[in-house]
Amino acid sequence: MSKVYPSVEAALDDAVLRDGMRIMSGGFGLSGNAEACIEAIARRGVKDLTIISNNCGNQGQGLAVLLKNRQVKKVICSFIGGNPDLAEQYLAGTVDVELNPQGTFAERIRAGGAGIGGFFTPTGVGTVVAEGKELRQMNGRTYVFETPLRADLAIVRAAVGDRYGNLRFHRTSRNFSPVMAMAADVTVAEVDELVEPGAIDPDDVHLPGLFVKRIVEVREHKNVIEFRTTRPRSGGVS
Amino acid sequence: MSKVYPSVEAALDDAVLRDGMRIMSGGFGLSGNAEACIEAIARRGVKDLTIISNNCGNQGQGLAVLLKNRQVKKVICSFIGGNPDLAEQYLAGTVDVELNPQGTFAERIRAGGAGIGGFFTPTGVGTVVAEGKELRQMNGRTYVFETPLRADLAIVRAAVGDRYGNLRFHRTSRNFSPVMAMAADVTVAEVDELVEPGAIDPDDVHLPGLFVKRIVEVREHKNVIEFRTTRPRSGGVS
Amino acid sequence: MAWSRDDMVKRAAAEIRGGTIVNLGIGLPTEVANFIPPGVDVLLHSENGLLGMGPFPYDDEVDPQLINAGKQTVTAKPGASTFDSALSFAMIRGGHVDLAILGGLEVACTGDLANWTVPGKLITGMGGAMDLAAGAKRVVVLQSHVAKDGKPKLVARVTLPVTALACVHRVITELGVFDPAGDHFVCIERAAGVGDDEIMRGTGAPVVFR
Amino acid sequence: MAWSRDDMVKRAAAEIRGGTIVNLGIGLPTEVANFIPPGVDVLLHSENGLLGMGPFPYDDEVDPQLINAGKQTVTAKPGASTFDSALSFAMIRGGHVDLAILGGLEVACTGDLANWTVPGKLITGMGGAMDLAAGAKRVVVLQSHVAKDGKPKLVARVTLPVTALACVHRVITELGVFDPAGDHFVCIERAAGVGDDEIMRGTGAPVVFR
Repeated sequence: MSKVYPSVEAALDDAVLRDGMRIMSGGFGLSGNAEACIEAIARRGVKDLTIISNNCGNQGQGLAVLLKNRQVKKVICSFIGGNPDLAEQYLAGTVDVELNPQGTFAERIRAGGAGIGGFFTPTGVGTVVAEGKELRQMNGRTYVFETPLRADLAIVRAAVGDRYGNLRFHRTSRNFSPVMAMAADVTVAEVDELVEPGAIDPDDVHLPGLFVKRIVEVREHKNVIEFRTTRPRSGGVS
Repeated sequence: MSKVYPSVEAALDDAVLRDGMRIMSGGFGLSGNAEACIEAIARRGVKDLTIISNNCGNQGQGLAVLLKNRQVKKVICSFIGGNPDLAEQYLAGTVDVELNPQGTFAERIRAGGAGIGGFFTPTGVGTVVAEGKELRQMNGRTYVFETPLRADLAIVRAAVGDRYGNLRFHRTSRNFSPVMAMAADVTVAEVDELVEPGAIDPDDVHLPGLFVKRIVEVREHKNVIEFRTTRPRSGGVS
Repeated sequence: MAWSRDDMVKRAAAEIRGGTIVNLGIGLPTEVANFIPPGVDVLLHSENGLLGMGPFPYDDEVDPQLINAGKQTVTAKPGASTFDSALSFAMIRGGHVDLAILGGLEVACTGDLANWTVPGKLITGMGGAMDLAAGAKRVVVLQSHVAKDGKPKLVARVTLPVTALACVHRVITELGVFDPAGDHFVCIERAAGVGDDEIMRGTGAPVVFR
Repeated sequence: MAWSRDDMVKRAAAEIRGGTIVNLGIGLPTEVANFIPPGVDVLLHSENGLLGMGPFPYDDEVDPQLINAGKQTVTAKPGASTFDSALSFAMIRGGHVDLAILGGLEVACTGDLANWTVPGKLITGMGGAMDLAAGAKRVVVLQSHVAKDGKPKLVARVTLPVTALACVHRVITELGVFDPAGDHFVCIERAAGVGDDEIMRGTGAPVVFR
């Protein structure tokens, strides 16, 4: 069993990419993005995409490249601040935006991957998010009904992977990637390093390989930092 | 912040144990049981307990000790085969048993820990499990509504832990323990080895410490094997 | 002549495709692992939290905390992963397990399955059976064609408590291979020398032979 | 005299108890981390998947894949853990975060909070604000007492789009500390020299002084 592809172009071929598809993209802001996959989708020029991602790029980078290219018709996300491309196209009415509370967003995706038909959450009750949705009182608390989210394709970045698709993520780059990999028909992972099966101890696997269909080693990443905040090494207070 | 207790007796004190309480216990059969915690509860003799565990012990061991002691009034579980103590008390009507499909059981506990008010699952539709429960058709499939499960106390065993409560489990001993730790008011973990904070890399933590309230190092475990199956090292087919 | 248990298990093993995720139920289905052809690279899923289950351990390899859903000691193959039960059943319910081979008590030609309890007998619980039957992409049942008392186990309508509705894709018995097809079974294969009559006599629903 | 921003942040830091889990919202609340007394052992939760967040890194420690919810580079303290977003929000929604200190636009004496959007202004999205407000065990809001145009931000009823209902336990402004109490606020503390009049003038709901 090998899910290894020689390049992101090979992994994101005609069998996977098409106009009008729904694409989930892991990452929080510009951190932990599947950079090479995003670039490949930009080069291929598939359009009318629905992008499901916490942000849709930022500062003109990441998924914002697909916005610049006019490849996106809808964004399902939780936060669109710091993204002038999205703001412009949203205000112009050319891109539709569906905002979700971030936890509801993550849980809807998990539900999509876990075969759950829907769930009740307290988040969003009494807000615009709950408008038109079913409310239910349980044990003295009000909950709102939320439905699962799925996609045709998920693109995720991981630090280490093997040919079975087992993945490990580095630090806060994990974020939405595991649940997105569960919730898409096809998941393509780009990994900093491809290792032999068994190199990752079974107890150290973050995302079991059955959720990943295609894997590509991509050694170089831009790793854009949105806010580089540091403290002085000496003299100042730590 | 130290959650370390010198013994299971100290961790399972009067503030935690009481008659009539609901206790979740991790483990699959006799594997991965919080053996020392179970023994401490047996010695303390609290009674009218509701035990929430995939099995309630087996072969007279593990949680079955609490059954022998007549400390249990109800068991919420998925499988009771191989447990003569439970079979006997269930048939005699002295212990109530609520059976759940194993996946529904795990998901109900996760919901309890994750603040989810309830969820729809396809498992159990058309079966005795769905009797009296709400059914809903969504996208051409029928789902049944299931509610969250919570407990007053969870007892889990892990391989490694630190004083913040961060845990790592060994192999298939993980099973229900992480979700149970999330779903109980107080979680007590017994760990084979207590290490300094930082000894477990942040990316290697299986269960973040905020889900664990008390932790005890317990170096000795019986590690009962229910079915010791092996293959011959040489001569025979592998 | 009807198939032996080994023949049945071998035939079930032939259902397994390379590159897939397979869950083998407790009992006879567990033995299917011994007959997977060496070239077929499959990852076995054990619902207690293991993907990439290997064979039984050597005597000095036994790990009490590495077991399968039947509570037998097993091993983990290179490429294996361990996880909690919520994720394990997310895999099953979410359709990420390609094939489940399960034992059966009754299968209806509608695909309904009963395999978890018999009224009047000591109850054991459904364990993961309902999740596997309802969630696996494909369900193959491995069972005897008739009960010990001669009653058909392939039926028009299940009489025992249901495990899941319309879930079974294929049944393998000692007489042959049968696919539920709504109001009848299709016999797609049979043990050498087994006649139509013998099959029809032992089946509680119409059978179409191919 | 009204409190400075630093005074407000210090006062908010005094809300933090040792041994607890605290989430600091984006903006002013983030700065609370700098004023936690050294002896108070608290684990900071960042909803993008980090518990045990440390201070900003030294220049040569910067890791682009170790950031907080404000997308600033941070560090992980010994005892930290990383996890996915579904688990991170399970922590929040499940009541495992003891305290969230959030920014505010309006807080009603009923505890209702508005802090995620202003109609007519460029929308940014709620991010994790609704989950934190609805899920944290205790919510403290750190905000100016009145808006730039002088309109009260402590009100009888929020006029801006709601973040969560009946969720705020305490509001800290430059004038003092106020607890929502149903049909009024209770002023439990005030900046030195700030009089009842000044507070009442700037508050859009009754205030009871203690």
